[in-house]
Amino acid sequence: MKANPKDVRTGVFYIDGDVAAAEGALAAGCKFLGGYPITPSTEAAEAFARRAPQVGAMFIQMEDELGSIATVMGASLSGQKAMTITSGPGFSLMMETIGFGAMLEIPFVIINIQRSGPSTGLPTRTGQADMMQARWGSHGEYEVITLSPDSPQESFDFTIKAFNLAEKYRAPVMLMSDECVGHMTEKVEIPEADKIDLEPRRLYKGPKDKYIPFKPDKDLVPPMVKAGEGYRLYLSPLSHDQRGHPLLSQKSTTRRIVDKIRLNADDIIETKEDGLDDAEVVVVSYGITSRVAYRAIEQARKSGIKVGIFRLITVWPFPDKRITELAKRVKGFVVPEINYGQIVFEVERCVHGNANVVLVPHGGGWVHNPDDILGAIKQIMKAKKRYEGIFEYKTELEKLIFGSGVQKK
Amino acid sequence: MKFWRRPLDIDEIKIPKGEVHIIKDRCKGCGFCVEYCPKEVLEISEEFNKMGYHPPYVKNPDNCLNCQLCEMLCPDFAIYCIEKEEEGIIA
Amino acid sequence: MKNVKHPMDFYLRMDRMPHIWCTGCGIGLTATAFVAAMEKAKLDTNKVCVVSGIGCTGRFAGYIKLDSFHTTHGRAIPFATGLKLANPELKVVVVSGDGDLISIGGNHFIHAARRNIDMVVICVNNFIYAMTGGQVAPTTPLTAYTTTSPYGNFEPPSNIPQIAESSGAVYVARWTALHIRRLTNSIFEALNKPGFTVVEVISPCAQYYSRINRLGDGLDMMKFYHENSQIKHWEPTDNLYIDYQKEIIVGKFVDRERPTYSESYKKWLAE
Amino acid sequence: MKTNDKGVLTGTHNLSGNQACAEGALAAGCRFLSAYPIPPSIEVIERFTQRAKEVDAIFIQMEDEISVLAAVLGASWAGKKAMTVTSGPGLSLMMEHIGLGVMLETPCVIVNVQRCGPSEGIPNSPSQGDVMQARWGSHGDYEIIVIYPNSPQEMFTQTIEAFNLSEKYRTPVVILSDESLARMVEKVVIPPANKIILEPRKHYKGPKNKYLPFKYDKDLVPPMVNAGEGYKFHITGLTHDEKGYPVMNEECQELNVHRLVRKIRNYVDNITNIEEKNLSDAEIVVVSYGITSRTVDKALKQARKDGINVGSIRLITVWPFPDKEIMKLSKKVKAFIVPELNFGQILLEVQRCNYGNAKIRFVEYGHEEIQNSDPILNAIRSLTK
Repeated sequence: MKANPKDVRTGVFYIDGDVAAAEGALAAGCKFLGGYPITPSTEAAEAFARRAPQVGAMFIQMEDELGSIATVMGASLSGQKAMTITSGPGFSLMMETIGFGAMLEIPFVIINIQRSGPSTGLPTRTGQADMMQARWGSHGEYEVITLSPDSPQESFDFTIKAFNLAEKYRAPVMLMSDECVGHMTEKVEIPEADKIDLEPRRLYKGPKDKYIPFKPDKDLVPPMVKAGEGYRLYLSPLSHDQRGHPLLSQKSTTRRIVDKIRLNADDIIETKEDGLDDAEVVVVSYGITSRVAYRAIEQARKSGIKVGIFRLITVWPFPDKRITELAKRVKGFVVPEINYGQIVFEVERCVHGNANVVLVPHGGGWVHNPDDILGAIKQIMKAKKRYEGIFEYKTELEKLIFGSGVQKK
Repeated sequence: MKFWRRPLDIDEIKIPKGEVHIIKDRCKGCGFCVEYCPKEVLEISEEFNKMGYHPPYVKNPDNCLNCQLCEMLCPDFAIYCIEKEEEGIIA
Repeated sequence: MKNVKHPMDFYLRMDRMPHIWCTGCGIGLTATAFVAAMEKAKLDTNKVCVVSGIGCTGRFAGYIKLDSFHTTHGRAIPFATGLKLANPELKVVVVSGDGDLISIGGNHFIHAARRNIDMVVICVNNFIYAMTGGQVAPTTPLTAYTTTSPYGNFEPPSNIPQIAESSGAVYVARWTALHIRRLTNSIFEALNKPGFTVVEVISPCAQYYSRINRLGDGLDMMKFYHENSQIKHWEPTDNLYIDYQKEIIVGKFVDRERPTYSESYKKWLAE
Repeated sequence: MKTNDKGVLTGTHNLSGNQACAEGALAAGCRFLSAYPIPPSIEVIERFTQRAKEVDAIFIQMEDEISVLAAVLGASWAGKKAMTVTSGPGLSLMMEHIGLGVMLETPCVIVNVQRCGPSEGIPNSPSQGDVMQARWGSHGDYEIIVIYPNSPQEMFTQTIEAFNLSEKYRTPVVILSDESLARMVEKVVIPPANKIILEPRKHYKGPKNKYLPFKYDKDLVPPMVNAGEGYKFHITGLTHDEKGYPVMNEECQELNVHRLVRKIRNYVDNITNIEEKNLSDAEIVVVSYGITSRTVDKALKQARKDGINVGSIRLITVWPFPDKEIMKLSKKVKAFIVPELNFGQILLEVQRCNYGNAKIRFVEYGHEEIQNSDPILNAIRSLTK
């Protein structure tokens, strides 16, 4: 399926990541945005609100984030592609309903323009500290898909991708952008509608009386119907059987909700590799940090260290296999993150003790200093032995505040 | 002041006199005090404070009756009145 | 400047001045009125707490030199509830904006009023979400423009005094930022009244609401209040909707007696 | 510091896990409970409210779980020891305020009686699906302490411990329980009040005008004062400096996050509480926690009879995760078995700390078979083949 030319604002624009995400959503055929203003994501909501009447989309600003995500659930079940846009504190409020969406397998997209936390933190500054929350934030067992853009162009592209994945797997998909990408203004090329591939909703095609809401196809994803087509749907967020009726047994659909992502992980996972053929050190990064990492890698290559970058485009599901594979032939992994260690734990898990793992932490607010990443790369080259646990690299900023002295976890 | 009839307590009533103090560097130049001063004591000045705003200055100090409306209407805690020590003028 | 002392400085965190509010904003005036009311009420300043949520008015707590708490968006009232119940000696004042108290915190507002928890709620209503850049608020009048209602607002706004009264508040008043002395008096009365008391302050937002709607600066808004506000005490609260650039009814609308939560709780336990 | 007598119901009782939790809280000096009814946590509220009058405690049922935790934080700053109880969906709603609690460094206890998820799931069934959520659920970077008892008796003692840890490290502490543990009735021995040791609030002692809300001591934990004591302090959920005033710069953010994370990470050894059994000669070690650990003993006995050297490690504090212990063990043993009532959460942590040394076998329990030790025994046997 191709995009509708009416929805796509073809051309070359000079816009920021937030606006690009809104344009991406519209191009993907998103017809509903339930939002609530929160810095630094408001630009996206504003852009959507301005364009909405032109393409027949609906924008509503709800009374809070709990309300806005709940409207998205309803809108999606009524047959429209729907999304919400928020930032850290709003994301925390949405946690309960994310579980609801996962349970009822509602396709929806959340754009989280991350800021520094915890709590109110620094509203106008960048952070990457919601990555684990995106995966584990709601109670119970479920799986999500997250994408992490590093430029306004990618904000546009990945938003479309997010909608496609949401429709394909009927799962919550999150675009984990950050303030830096959100407020960065760059050239964004919006292609023509017939160049944009969209995943149509998996609509049920059989006879009406035979429809079973949660009877999965071969890829474990069940087809959907819209509300108001005469199917007399009953959906319940209680554990349910294939008919959607409450079933008090863990052997209900819950297992499949997890499996449909885990077993299809190879199709979902997308990564970008650069210079890994001869690499001795691998920088694992995502989002805005990967842009900073490139600078460090350039410098390291200049000084003769063989460094490659492994960029996570889908952070969840995590590319376990590839990291394990790489670990067997490299000296170590450097993981720069704008937090005090989240994805680095995943890397450590997948390395299975075959290589060193160095975390370059950052409290948030700004991006890394490339020198710190370079320092961490050199640290791995220097290392004579395997570290016990993750080595937390002491950044210049930490030294400035707390004085030097090596701290190990 | 002129009265049609002389009030009985006119000898006891004193019209208070006030002295306006402006903390120039706190002012953000909203103009509320100038606009709502009932005796037109204040006016926006030409000078800049350290934040780049034009603070008011006391144009007619003798008019001030210490009503303190400017103090109440200042969002920036930049202006206040104190009662003058000297005796008020009897009408 | 350091030697000059404003008479209200005692109640302010002078190490944080100047505050973040823009030129012509009414939140500063609310602060002035609050401080004046505090001076008048002669309360033990050690026992007064100010709780704010998020937003422009959310910064209120940070400038008042009392025990002051800047909490999360919409949750100032439940936080204050905890403070009050755990230490009934405290006098708790919640100062927050319309979006914070009525939109995201609307549920808490209703229920705290229903329980009649002893607190003063000062709601600064500037018709817009200003901290995030001018989005539509639950109080934005019909037809007004905001960044998320670029074609004019078509959602009917909330009527804060009516919500407060119907939920059970014992004291409800509304003033504009211009009615500074009456506002001070209302806050003073609210501070002295046990129970859930609400004072709504109509405040100019010179940077967003009036800029987007081309209504001039803060002073122009004040002049507008001067010409268009009508004092009608005891007006039935269902008449208090605010239309775009139309008459604003201000005054004291509700003043009644109900047992507070703490009183009822004690009585209940004693039985 | 010793507890005051009224809260301690000294003697031997038959209590359910939930009731023991309420008794533990009262014994620890908790005098403020705010909650919203959600099964299977209601018995805690009921027990607490029944006893509230005699100990002069306050209970308020708020309008939702969001306000519940906000009220708890408020009460804690007013000087009371405060807690809340909830279950999965409620915990999800509390996430924003867990972040505020961490940022304001507010001592409080959150009891999460887990039920099957996601979403409404199965309200009256045990689950361990919120273990990762308890650690990672709120936005931003932080560390938190999570305790998971496995019997009503331990529910009592660990609730007291939770209050002690939260006062000591000035952080919210989460107690995980589950439907099965919550409703299991067992003997609970409540010691006399003078045998219960409580951690007092880390109260500021210096001169009044010198108080800075976030000026930390050597242990990275700042002393605290209560509202209404005349300190006129300000605290905010924004990134703040020592005075508690918001500051928007990189250094301050770094300082904040660094300290919030390090004040737990640096003391992992003091916080970690694990129970070890037969580890000296063990080749296979079962890593378990909470309700699933109760099935382990039987399996261990049977396996020992069969001549298999098995041991067990039980995590009483699930977070911070005992990295070092697992790492050390992984070099010694052949395999780990991780039984969980979910689809693999602590499994990931064990995998992480294993460093590829030992084999790992996951035992996935369904909630119907929680009393059954066969799955563990089968796993042990399959590993010896």
